[in-house]
Amino acid sequence: MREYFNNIWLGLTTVFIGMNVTFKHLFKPAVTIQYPDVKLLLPERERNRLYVNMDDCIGCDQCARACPVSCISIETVKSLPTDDLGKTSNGKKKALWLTKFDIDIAKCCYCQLCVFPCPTECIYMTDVFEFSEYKRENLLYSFVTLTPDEIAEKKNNFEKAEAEKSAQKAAAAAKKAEEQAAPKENKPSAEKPEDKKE
Amino acid sequence: MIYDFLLKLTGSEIAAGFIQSLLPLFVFILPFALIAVLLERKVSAHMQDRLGPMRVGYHGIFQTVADILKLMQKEDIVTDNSDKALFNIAPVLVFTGSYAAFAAIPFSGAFIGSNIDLGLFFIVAVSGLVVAGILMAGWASNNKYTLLGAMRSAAQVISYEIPTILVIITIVMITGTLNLYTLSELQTGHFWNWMIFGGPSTGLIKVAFIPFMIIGFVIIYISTLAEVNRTPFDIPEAESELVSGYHTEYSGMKFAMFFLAEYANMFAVSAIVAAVFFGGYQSPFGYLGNSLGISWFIPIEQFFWFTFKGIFFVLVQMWLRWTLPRLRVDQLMALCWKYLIPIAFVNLLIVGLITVL
Amino acid sequence: MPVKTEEMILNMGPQHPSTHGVLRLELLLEGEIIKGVKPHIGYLHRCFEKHAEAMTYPQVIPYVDRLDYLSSMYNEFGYVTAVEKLLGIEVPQRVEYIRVIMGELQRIASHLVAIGTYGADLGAFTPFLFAFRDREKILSLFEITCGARLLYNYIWIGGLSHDLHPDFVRLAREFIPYFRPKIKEMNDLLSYNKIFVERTANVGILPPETAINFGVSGPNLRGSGLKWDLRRNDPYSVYDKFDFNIPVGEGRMGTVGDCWDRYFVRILEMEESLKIIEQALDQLPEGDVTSAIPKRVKPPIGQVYARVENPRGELGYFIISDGSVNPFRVKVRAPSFISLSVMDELCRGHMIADVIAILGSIDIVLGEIDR
Amino acid sequence: MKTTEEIFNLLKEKFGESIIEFKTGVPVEDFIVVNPFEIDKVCTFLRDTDSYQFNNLMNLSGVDDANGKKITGEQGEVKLEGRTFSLFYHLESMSLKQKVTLAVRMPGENPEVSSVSEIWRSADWHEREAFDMFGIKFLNHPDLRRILMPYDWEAGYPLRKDYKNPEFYQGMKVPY
Repeated sequence: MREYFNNIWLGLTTVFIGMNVTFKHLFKPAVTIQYPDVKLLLPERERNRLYVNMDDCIGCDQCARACPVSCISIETVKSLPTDDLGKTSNGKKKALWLTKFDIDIAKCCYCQLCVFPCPTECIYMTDVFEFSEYKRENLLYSFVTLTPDEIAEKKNNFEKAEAEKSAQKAAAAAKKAEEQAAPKENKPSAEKPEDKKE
Repeated sequence: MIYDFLLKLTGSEIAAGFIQSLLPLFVFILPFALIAVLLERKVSAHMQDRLGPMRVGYHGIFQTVADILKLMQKEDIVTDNSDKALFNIAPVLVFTGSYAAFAAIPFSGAFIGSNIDLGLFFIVAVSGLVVAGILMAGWASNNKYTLLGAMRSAAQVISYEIPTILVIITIVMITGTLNLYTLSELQTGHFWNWMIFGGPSTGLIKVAFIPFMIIGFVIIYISTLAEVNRTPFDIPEAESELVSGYHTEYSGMKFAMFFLAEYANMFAVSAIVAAVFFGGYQSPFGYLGNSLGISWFIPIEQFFWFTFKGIFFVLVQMWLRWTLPRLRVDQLMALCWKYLIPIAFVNLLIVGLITVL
Repeated sequence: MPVKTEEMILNMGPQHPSTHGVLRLELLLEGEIIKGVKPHIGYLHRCFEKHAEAMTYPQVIPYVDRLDYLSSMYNEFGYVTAVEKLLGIEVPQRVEYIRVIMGELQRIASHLVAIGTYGADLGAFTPFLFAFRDREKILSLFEITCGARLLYNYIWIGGLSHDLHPDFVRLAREFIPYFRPKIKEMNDLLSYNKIFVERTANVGILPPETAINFGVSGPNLRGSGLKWDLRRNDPYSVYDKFDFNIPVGEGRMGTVGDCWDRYFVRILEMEESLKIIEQALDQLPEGDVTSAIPKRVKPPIGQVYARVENPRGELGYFIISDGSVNPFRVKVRAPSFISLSVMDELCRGHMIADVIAILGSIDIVLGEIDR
Repeated sequence: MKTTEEIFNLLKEKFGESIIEFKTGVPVEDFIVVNPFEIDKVCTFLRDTDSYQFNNLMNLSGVDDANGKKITGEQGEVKLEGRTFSLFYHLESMSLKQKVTLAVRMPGENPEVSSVSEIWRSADWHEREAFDMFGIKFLNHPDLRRILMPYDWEAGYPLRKDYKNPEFYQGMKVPY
């Protein structure tokens, strides 16, 4: 019998306690925002769409190798010794023509693993997060600055040079070309300090 | 009064009756449903620290209109193996049940659909149609979830009618009438004449009534809440268990019918509670029309007070819904049979004794 | 004439509002009474273990995030604990402290989801949104630290991807007094509510012996009244430096080991996590968080089983290395996977509505079960 | 607290030939190799004896050892001869706070092992997973079905190192 009345008592009081809580919240300001009109200020480390600054890219392929989902694909063509590709912003000499730098952003998992190994800090994550598309193909971003004609030309040049090289078999020329062409691949990134244990 | 006016206007009893019977639908139920749906969303949103619909119109006031337009455009899906005839009748029946209840509800002294002597009885009885509709919907959809929902609903609505009726009997015992108009007129004057404060009786008896009237009010509020399948008694729909119960397979306008019926029902039961315990359309402080000497203003005031009370109880229903979890089906039955009915019965007995004294 | 009854099979899921993902439960019913439950899983199978064999050790971390997407930080924590054990490297103290802070914040966030969705499962929608409101605060803390809200890739082998944001300590300290009253509010609104208690007390009782035999761990095991917490019983990282209680189920509202106990252990654990965060913020040492990150993760041939106390229980990683840069085998001992296997035992004799209550109380994440 | 070596010696005394080997020196973990058909007896003993009380099976994982010799058959099909599968059992005693790792080795052609799901119910799903992923048959398992893969997956056991994705599954192209 006591339990019976206790049940009624608890049933009523706890309901009223709960109603009190919700009633108080009726007059509290909302915590939500009106999204497309109001936007949150994103923190500086925000990790959203990838962007590649092609002026600085040396085509070292390290980001593509770090990517766990293989969404970056890079193709390069060696430049001729006569070509001048300029320098990156941190003073590295570019030696490769980038004929393909595609990021399939639909595959990207925003893990940021590609950002850290980059020797010139040219690939980074921006705070752009509204880039939905109706077609999946539109999410395949191509960052190459060369036009298709130029790419064909560079490829052609390289093949010609190769052909010349093999024709001449000039050891000295080949050596020189190689020296310039060798990408500075294995240079450790600035972000990742040397491991002391190794 | 409105009927007389319409009769004069049209000169035909049939036309007048027809127009009058449509009045609550167009003047009341549809606008009310529009407002109540929005209100529900807004109330819930603000309770949860959100804003709710904000896009359509100022603070989303036209959201429901947009929703209805959307529902109308929707494809009417009838599943292959359903019982087509029943499937199509069910939403109509459910809506009819809740619409019919409005016939006997006194919106104001001048406007009562049908001033029948068995008003209260009629409302309780005609609500039973809803059960038939729900059972039909659940069966015809040919889906295990809908069937379970329908079975639960039938069991629930039928069980909870008993405490409702017991409380109504308590009131009838004091007032001696089932006519809602007379009942409302009995509670005229100021708010201390309302049934919850002992009604028109006087002296010590009036004081003695008050606690039992409050108990009666709580019981009838809980059981009518259960009758309209609102949280915490929404187990027939039980979104998280039965997907959405008996109307899982409905879409488009048929779904809208169920939805409309739910909101119409919410108001209907709130109206009963208001009429029985809170003076119906009577103002708590007397009428402006009386003091100003404008007699036609009184029915309008009465309409205002009635809607105000009705909507207040609807709001409390919403408030409860967004606060409480849902009961389990056996606990629901236990609450009805072990708590509400015995207490209502004892209440009836005591009130009866007091009346005799 | 005897009434002929038939058993009914009800498919709950894979599309169902409260199966917490794509889980299919095959319920054998007699009326509304459960005669048996057969979980069918695998709808979210993403071949984590096969993928991991093709990845290098650091590349596995983003995949690990996606196992239990509600406690990514802790998944990373467990994985790096295992790999570091295999490599035999020591990480700086600051890294350990930050990992603990992140892990405990993640535990609160994860428990908030568990509690909130549990309320929603039982029909109370408001606590759900309250819980998510507070969880957002924690996710914002993560966001300023590493830029992501859900899948962090923050804890790396030997270190962390970023040091703490300069504002982090201040914001985390502000969060603690903000959050404490919210727990009380949740108790008022949900925990002690009579209807909620009725729905959860004496439902789905899991006796401790059964729990151990089934390998159930974490809050579910503690809900059964067993004081077993890997942070205390098998300490890893710097957990031995903090003072905190291990809440266990006491059967306050019904029997020990019922749904309410499992639920309430989570509420109490949030408070303990706050305590740990407070202490860790006080003791936080200075240092470089990236100094111990190996340039090339190439563990020696060997194997390791390392486990941590995930918000859902014992999260174990069994890693075999064949000496190359790719793991030879990564097996995840997912706590939800084990918890789900108890369903049949817990549900028998209860009603359909109780299946939801029980499923919510064991707090599963399908991403982890199906891997 | 007993070390794995002590447990090995004690088990060796008790079970003799069923306890095959004690592996140590592998970084981090030592383990005991047990005969696959005796594993259930050993486990029952380890669970029920007072001095062990291994009441918790933390983890059970199958491993494809990938150690066979490649032999090209007459029709050009590649067969691995002498390959083995392993199972690792990580046991823990919650009362005595000790751990031990057991392992069994099975031949690649017909990997069979006694089930321990009667001893620890947690092994039930772990074993189903090992069956699903490696095709290891557990004798006396109550309900040995696939668990993560579709029940009608016919392309083999995905975590085997020589697994190849099928072209089609139910008319759907698999490598999308």
